Amino acid sequence: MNGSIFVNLPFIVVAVLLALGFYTIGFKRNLIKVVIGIEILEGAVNMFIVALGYVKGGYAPIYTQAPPEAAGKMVLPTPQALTLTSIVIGVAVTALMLAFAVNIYKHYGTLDVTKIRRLRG
Amino acid sequence: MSFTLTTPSGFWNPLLWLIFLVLFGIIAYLIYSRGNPSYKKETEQIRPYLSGNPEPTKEKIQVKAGDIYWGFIEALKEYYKVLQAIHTGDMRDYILWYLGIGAIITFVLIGGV
Amino acid sequence: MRRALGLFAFLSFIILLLAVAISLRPFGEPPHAEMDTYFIEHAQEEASANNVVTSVVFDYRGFDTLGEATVLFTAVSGVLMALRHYGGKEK
Amino acid sequence: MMEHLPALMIAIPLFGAFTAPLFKKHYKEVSIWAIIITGITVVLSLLLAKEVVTGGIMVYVFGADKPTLVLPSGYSVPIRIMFEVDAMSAFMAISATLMSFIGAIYSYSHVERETGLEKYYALLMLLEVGILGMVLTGDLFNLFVFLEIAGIAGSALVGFRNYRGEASEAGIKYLIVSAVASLMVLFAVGILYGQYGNLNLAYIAKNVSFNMVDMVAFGLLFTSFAMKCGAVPMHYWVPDAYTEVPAGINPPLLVATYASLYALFRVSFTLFANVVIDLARVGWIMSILGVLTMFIGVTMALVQKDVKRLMSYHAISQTGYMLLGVGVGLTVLHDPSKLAEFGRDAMAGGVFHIINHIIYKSLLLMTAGALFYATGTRNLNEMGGLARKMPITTISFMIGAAAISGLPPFNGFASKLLIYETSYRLNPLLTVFAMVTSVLTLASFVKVFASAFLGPPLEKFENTREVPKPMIIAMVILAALCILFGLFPNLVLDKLVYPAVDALINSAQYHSWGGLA
Amino acid sequence: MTTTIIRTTTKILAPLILVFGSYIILHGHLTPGGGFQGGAVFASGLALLIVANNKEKVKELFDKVPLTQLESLGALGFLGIGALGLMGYTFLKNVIANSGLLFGAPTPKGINPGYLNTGGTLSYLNIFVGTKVLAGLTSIVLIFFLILRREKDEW
Repeated sequence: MNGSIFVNLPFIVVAVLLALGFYTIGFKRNLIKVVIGIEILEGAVNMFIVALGYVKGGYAPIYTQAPPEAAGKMVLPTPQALTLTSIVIGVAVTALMLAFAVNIYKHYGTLDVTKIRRLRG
Repeated sequence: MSFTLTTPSGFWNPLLWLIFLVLFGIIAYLIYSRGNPSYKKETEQIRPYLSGNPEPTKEKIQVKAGDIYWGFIEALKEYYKVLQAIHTGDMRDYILWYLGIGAIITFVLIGGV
Repeated sequence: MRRALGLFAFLSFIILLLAVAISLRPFGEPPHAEMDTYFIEHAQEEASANNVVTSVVFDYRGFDTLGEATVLFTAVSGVLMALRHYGGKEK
Repeated sequence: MMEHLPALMIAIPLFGAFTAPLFKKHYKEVSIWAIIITGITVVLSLLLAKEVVTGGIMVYVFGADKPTLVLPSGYSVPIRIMFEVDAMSAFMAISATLMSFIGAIYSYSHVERETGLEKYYALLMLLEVGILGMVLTGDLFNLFVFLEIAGIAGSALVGFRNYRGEASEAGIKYLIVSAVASLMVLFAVGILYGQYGNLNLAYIAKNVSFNMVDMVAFGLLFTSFAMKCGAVPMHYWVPDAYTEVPAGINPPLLVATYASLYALFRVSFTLFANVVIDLARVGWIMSILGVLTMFIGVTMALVQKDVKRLMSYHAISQTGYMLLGVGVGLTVLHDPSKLAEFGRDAMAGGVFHIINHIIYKSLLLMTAGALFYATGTRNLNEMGGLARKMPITTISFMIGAAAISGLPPFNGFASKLLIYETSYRLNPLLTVFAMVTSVLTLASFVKVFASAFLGPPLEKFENTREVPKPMIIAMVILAALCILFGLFPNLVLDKLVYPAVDALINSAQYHSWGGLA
Repeated sequence: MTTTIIRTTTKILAPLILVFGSYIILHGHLTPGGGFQGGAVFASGLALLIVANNKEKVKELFDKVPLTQLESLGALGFLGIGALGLMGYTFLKNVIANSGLLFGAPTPKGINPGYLNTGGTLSYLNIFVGTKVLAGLTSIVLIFFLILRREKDEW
């Protein structure tokens, strides 16, 4: 594993992105920023899965008018399919969270998460 | 099908339990029926005697839910102070607890490598 | 206090993630690709599609896609329900 | 047609959910539609359980030529998504469908004054789909997808009463928690995919090894599912969500929580079962989490004034019993003599407690919903003297309270007895905590009973009447189940619980699907 | 926020975007893309139409479009195509591939220019999912748009 940090650079980037996302969720006060934090997590995980599917020097796994050398040297298709699924799920989650944020703003008059805590104890 | 549930150090049979319940119910009733039958409804006898003071209204004498177990909660005041401090209701704390516990559990798990 | 404890939890979790990222298999060299090789080789005859990703999405893992469509349906229902009118039903 | 049962279990409620929005404003019709669809799924799940208990593990491969064709010819890895239904899955499926059915009946009256009901019922059925998918699936990514369906549908339903700010608050809290948990599940699934190039649960379980990367994946999965099932100290979303959700959704939401518990068991027992080194450590983590959960949950419940919030803290505390029971079993999983002596019974107690708790806690939350329906308040300080006004609700509440406190002959007693006796063999301290928890549970329900039902009739509740028939029917069914399961625990234990426990213990059987050794 | 720039751009771009979305949906089994992506592109075209008009116009425009029914139709279609496989095979089996029906022509092995009449159930699923996604995303955008334009007393 010589120089593995540079070999695994995409994975490191994923870890850093996850860290950014968790930091945003954990230490920002604005509800919209919390939602953005979850989006960053989403992106990080999606990137991780896509990165898993990469094969060195691979081509897109599509046969339509592919260059002749592509056959037998395609990247893994499953991670791309998984990412597609998880992107759509991310969109769904975000839409619902924003809808709740609209409702919360209407009732509480604020988006400060330290004030949105009528339910506690 | 047997109704007996065998547990590691004993057994539990609901039918047996029911028989005993009925049995003890009968015994209890027998004892009860030997009591003093001078109780009469709809008389002065049933009114509580509060040293001659008038009886307060029913609404006032009901113990409110918040006051039940007051002594217990008062005795465990320090414990509850900590618990209340943990239950902030701040949604970011939910995630931070997750991170902390996740780190602890994972460290314990890979501790054996 | 909250911030310090939170940062501690956060940092210990992130250290784990970084450790995983470093000790994961090297990027670009998947060690086991039997499932994906099967997809690439058989997609054209079994699913009759040139696009292997689509064949995975809709055929081999079509059930996930049904779930995914359901998620979107759920979210749309949820958004429409959360933002519906409640004409004067304030309690 | 029998071999298609696992697919129909998903397809029929999905069909119901997809058609529900077409009913538009016909609220009566859509609620009847939901009752019909959930009723059909109850029948299907009973058939499925019969099939599985008599015929062994059932496999259903989506998109293959035959439902049991796991491996393509000449290949040694599974490539398609498959459902793998063993007794444990069937057990959870019965709970899920039964509770959705009860919830649909109860909702018929409980939410009839609200708007947007066609989406409400669609989401109810989608929640059911999410739970069923989670418990039936044999594929890790599929598990994530259904986890998200259950999470999104659940949180949307938590925010159903959008004229209350608290409902939206609880909704977004639940959604954030479930989004983060499922994303971390996806991350862990990604790690496992990167290591083994497959997503099939059984295939990965056969290949998984004891290295750091796998253990981090295990830790992530474990913590995420523990958070989703409300283990202390990650339980904060539970009281928020359970309090604000309409009472008709409480039963399926409870099952959704325990579907995560199921996933936790599945991950610990099946996915990482071959990592023999120190599985006892996982068992101890689970037991300690369980003890913490039950104790902190019950002490928090004791000081609550909101009746549903009090019951939600009890839901947390009862989850502790399940974690403790199954954790004790996991501790001795690789020690056959101890396993036969008390491990298996401990797990039976834990698993039996799942369905018991689902039944009586749904009953209790429904009586709380009935109180809210009749009086318009959930604050215990404002209630009183309702026993005369609502006799059936009162009796149902008494049965539920007796069951949750473990009084014989109700159903909570049998499972708690098993857990006490077996955890005593492992460590007496665990039993002490469990018993103290039980006492405090009884105490706090005496409090609810005294302040809501007993006492002189209050003037402001002069016009309060018993709740409508559908709500009563739902409560009476559950109360009857409480008594039935309490009087004949063997009926359930022999037919459902012990097969489920054996399915969890014999992970080798789960791993050897489709003829692959 | 409807300026002349937005309106003019919309006039030119919206039809193009809609056509492009349909193309992506229909060629999902040949080129990059598919039902979800194409539906999203289509929905973004509709979103452009939404933001370029004022509230009354949008209401008038979308009152006639049965978005909910379209979404249910897409989802039910997916389920129906899946249920086709129950006849003899399993749920979601690709029964139409290589059968000679519409979209049922066999695909030549190896690299080829791509033929539209292939794909089996994939093409049908793409179309249904595309319908569903465009209806779903458009109704999300629409409800947010209407919420933001809602008057205070309308809540």
